[in-house]
Amino acid sequence: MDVVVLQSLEPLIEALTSSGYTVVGPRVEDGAIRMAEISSGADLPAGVGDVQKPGRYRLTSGDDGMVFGFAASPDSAKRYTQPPRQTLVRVRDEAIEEVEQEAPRVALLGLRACDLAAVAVQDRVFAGGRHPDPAYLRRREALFLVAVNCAVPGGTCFCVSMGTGPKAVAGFDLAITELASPHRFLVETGSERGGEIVALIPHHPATSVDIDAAEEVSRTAASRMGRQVDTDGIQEWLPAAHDSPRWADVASRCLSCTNCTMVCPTCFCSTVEDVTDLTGQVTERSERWDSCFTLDFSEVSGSHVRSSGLARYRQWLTHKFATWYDQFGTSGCVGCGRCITWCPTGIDVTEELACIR
Amino acid sequence: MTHKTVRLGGLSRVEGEAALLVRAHDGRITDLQLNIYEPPRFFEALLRGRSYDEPPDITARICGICPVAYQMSACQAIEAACGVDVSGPLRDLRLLLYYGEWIESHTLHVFLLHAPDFLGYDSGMAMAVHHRDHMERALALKKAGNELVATLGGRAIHPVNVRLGGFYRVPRRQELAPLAEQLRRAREHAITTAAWVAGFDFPDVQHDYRFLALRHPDEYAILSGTPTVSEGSTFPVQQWPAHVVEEQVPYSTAVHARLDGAGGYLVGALARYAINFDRLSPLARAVARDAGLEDVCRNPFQSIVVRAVEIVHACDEALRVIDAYTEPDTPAVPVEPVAGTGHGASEAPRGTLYHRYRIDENGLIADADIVPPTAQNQARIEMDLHELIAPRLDLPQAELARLCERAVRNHDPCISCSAHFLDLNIDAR
Amino acid sequence: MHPMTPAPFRVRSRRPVRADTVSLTLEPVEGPCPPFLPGQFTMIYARGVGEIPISISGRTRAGGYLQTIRAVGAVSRALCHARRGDLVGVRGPYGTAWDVPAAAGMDVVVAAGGLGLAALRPVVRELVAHRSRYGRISLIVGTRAPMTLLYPRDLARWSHAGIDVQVTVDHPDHAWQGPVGLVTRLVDRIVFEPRRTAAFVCGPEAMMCAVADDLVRRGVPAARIVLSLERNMKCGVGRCGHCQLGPLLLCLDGPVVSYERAARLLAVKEL
Amino acid sequence: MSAAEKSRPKLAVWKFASCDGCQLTLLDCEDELLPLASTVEIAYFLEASSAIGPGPYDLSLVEGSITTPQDAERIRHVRRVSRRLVTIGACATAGGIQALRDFADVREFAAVVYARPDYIATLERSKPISAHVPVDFELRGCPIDKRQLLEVITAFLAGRRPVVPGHSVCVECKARGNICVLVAHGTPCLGPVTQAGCGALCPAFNRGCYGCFGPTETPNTRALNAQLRRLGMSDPDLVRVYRTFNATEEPFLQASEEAEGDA
Ligand SMILES: Cc1cc2nc3c(=O)[nH]c(=O)nc-3n(C[C@H](O)[C@H](O)[C@H](O)COP(=O)(O)OP(=O)(O)OC[C@H]3O[C@@H](n4cnc5c(N)ncnc54)[C@H](O)[C@@H]3O)c2cc1C
Ligand code: SF4
Ligand code: SF4
Ligand code: SF4
Repeated sequence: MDVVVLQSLEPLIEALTSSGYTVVGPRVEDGAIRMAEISSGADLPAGVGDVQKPGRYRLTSGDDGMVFGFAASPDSAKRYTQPPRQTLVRVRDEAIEEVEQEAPRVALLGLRACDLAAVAVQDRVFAGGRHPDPAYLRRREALFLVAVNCAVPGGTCFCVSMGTGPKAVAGFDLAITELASPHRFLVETGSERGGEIVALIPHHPATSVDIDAAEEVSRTAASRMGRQVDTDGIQEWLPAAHDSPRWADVASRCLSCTNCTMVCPTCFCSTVEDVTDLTGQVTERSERWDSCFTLDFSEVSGSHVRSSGLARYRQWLTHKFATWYDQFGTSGCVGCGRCITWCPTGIDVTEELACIR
Repeated sequence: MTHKTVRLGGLSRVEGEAALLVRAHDGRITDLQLNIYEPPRFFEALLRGRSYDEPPDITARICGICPVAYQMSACQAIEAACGVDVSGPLRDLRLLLYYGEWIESHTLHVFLLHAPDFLGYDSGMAMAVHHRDHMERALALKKAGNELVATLGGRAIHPVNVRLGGFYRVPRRQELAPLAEQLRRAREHAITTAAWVAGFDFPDVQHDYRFLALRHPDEYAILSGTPTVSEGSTFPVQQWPAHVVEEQVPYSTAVHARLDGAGGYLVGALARYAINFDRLSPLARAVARDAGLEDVCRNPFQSIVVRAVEIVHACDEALRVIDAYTEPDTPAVPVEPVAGTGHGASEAPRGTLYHRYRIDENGLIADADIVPPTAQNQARIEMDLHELIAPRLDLPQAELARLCERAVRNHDPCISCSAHFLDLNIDAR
Repeated sequence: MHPMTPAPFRVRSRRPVRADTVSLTLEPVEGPCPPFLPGQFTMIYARGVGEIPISISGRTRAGGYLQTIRAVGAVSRALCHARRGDLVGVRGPYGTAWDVPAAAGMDVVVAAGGLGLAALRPVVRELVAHRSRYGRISLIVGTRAPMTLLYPRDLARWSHAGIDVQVTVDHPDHAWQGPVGLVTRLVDRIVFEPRRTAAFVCGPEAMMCAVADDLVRRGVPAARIVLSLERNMKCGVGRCGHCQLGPLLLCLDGPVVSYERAARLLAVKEL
Repeated sequence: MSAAEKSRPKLAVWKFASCDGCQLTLLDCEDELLPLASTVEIAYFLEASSAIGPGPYDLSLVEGSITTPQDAERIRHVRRVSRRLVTIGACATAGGIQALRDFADVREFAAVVYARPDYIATLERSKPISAHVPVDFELRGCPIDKRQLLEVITAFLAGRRPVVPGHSVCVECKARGNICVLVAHGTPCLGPVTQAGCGALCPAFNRGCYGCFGPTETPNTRALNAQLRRLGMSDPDLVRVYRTFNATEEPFLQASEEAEGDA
């Protein structure tokens, strides 16, 4: 694996752009660091950080000039791997046409190790089983993944517990570690096309000083993890705890609002809807994000299997941390902490799991 | 036959519900009542005790056709009470939003409600069958107006983005670019429309109107201005209550407004046009001339032409605002509650809309007064009808009825402004 | 092809089987009909209305699917109203199957509640086709009323083929001479050697659990009692997440599941 | 009239106490209006047409709440002449803003607004249509959403369940890619207890949802209130925020009463 050092990200962004990628990276918008289209290094959030707590997210500003000095963005790769809505088929008169789904060439700049782990989880869901989704595969193929190794984990992260971070080890085209004094970027190449991009831009090989500094960044990050989960035997004990009194307790605080599932980078549940035009001649079927927190999700024979908020919260947490193994061979949780930060009432899965255990 | 009764139940193509009763005896009108049976919704009462920042959202719900007008009059009244003046780009954005509503509302009236009268159709939809091109133009125009409101306000009806002091979020310059494209086409449509409606066959009627409209030093007043009467008098909006008095008509159910002691004045398109002709954009003025309008128009049937001219003006000015737009630093200036009273008036598509609020020391609304345009016009519409029918009582009943209905629609009465409209028990003899 | 794209099928015939239920035969517009195993289902799409899981009840001579649908909501109603020649979409077959051959040499109990017989029909046909391979075969059927009984002609034929067919109804009419009440009451009336019995059960969840519990009580191993479970399904291919029952994705790991696995899961309220 | 025209389903639009905004939504469907007019016969729509086609109507859209004895009569007539009756907008589904009278003395309300309140014939309460007659479907919103209106009409034409989910605004908020104003800005937002349908408009404009689509299928207002208090809302603020356009919807009513009780 090639390891090089860049003085600035500007040439990288240019190389990606000129190779036909739309570059999507961190950028301050509406009081948060979003993953949005960027056109130059100046769009990156220099000196901006974040404070994340259960149910709370605020930006901070400093003058260290670091452009990746923040933790998980509210946005993950999911919007690109599994768009919120996609039209599947169009039925016109007697013909059922498959709708060609878009696979935009996008370079996601700034994904974290947990995000890469999440992409791998989604790969298993959409491409790994008996019914692989060719559109998913095309979308994935069109994504260029530039990871950034976390320097400052957020207050709600627990990737170390989940074994997914903070250092990106696989699944990226390029992985960046931002280094200070002097400000520079260590870049590891993870794929052939990653190497092709690096070849386009001015760089010099990394020295052992650079590499040690990068190691240190990941080591420090790992030691500053905000939270943790004891995953030992979780696949057994969590489903077995279906009658824990804690479920009622958390249900009293849970809004069934779906935010945790929507921000989760692995949650893949969807529903399918038909839309007809006024003449009834053309029908479109589309798939959109759904959540196990909605009532319709479990509707059978006029009633809802999970009509209580308790059952819906239990389903979510149990699926994410335990039964996901049964279905897909891995945990559904990658420890990014988004569900904790973006839960409006600040429900903390790590705390709930500790109490249930 | 000496007795004649014209009864129009369920006036159509007006926003809201109204009915008209006319009785004549020996060639003289003995009774004429325009009845509005919109059930009262008590806005002024339910506003009491609400927070000072709520009236823009609440009063928008008075009328789904001109919610922006309610939001603007409410904001300005409360800002006045709190000593805040919204100016610069934020005021421009308000104007832009308001132009959107004007385009949308006027287009609705011109094409879907009013034009069918001249061409002999029951509805715009029926008219569309034979005048598809006009209807498509109408829909494009209306859409341009709606999209302007939706882009700035979030949605075309009851926009969510308006707040005291400005907005919750202001658009980026590039968000407005596609609107400008659409508005340029809309402006062409509006010019075509003015020429088209100018060619309609107008009954030869002239009324001796006394007009009331806002007047602004540099603008064809929409968002703000000084109440001005056609004979030349003006008064600051804070003195509105001293000049405009509303009375519940004895033994009737309607509220009639009196201006400086006299009833039956007119607000709306004709009034604005008469008072502010010189403030129309040069293009709009030229279009008015081409359409054969003088500086003052006293034929209510021709109000359709005036509205078309106002659409041209709104498109033209909206483009000017978009062109000059610079993103403000903050989406809103802070407005802290101050105990006191504030007045605000703006030109709703149907005419001057006045709001007054008294805010108490807890920042709650102590009382509210809202004078919508249709309430002000009601007496004048009855006078129009009187003058129109008196010499035509020998027309066949059906024709007379149609004429009456048209005379009411001339004024685009928005009956949903139910702040004041009353329930009527029609004498069903 | 995308796993969510339905293949065009045509309704070849439509036969009302009761007031609210019809049997459709569906044939692909092009090519052969994919093979299916007893217990598998397809996702049937009614244009402009929606798509629902429906068990395959049999194969037509022309190679199409026989599917029996009860109108309970918008999609099923639209399918029940489909006319001969109409176009529908079909995906599948999907899901796990009843392993009928594995019951060779054993007594077999087939228990159906209501529409459950639609899913079990291929099981019984397979048993009948290879009657000699099995021991005693009993088919117990519970239905609301004599009029709502599915496939009466099949039942008669099966009875002739050496199967003990017993039917109970909830609401008898005056002509009804048979038993009244829940299917569970029939479990006591049939003869089988519990330790050497396989059971195939389909019907409302409560009915299945009651029958399975009875069989277990009579000594049938839970691993050999196999149910067909129902959950909301939007995709049938393990990507929509709706059909989860604990660790199971019922469209992939089900709908046919042994009672040994299912009992624990079904015992948890609102799982 | 051709045979095809004769068989077009008949649509009627009725108005009760309201602002006209929801029926205007139909006229605001600029791109769909002409196709709609050729698919259905718009047989009764006073706001748009003088033509009054005879009933019965296949689909009636009813706007507005019932606030007068005459309207209570009239809605029974509308029900009789309508095969399907769909109520549109918060007035029709929940009594609307005018239902704030339910929390006060309507006589006193009348006296505030009118010099001669004795001329006013009004009911004590502003009730949703469903309180007077059976309703086939309720489309929420103040005002309703245009796409949802078209969905309801096309769904009725196609015979499917309208795709009008009862889940929270948050679902649409996240799908749209808004930043959560509650978490990131500390702005009070009713999105978690409000039914989706608007496309999460307010958060898209950096504003908290104010609940104009009424409560979700399973709102946990108690949990949200606890959080809103932490964000600095007072009990009177909470009472007001639930008492706007859907004040008498049971979950919102309870939420406001709970806050009132604590106040
Ligand atoms: C594996 C399997 C096999 C089935 N086999 C048959 C069969 O052979 N014949 C038959 O008539 N029915 C069968 N069903 C049930 C059938 O799928 C539902 O009756 C149907 O989905 C109802 O849809 P609807 O649109 O008509 O009703 P809706 O209007 O959607 O609602 C009617 C009720 O059906 C339930 N429902 C809706 N969607 C689903 C869904 N995707 N899965 C399960 N329940 C749902 C809801 O609870 C709803 O209350 C089977 C279900 C499954 C899971
Ligand atoms: S856990 Fe939090 S984010 Fe998830 S549904 Fe409950 S309240 Fe919403
Ligand atoms: S902004 Fe409001 S609606 Fe959007 S996710 Fe947050 S709480 Fe939900
Ligand atoms: S976000 Fe809430 S208040 Fe705003 S439009 Fe949607 S439902 Fe209405």
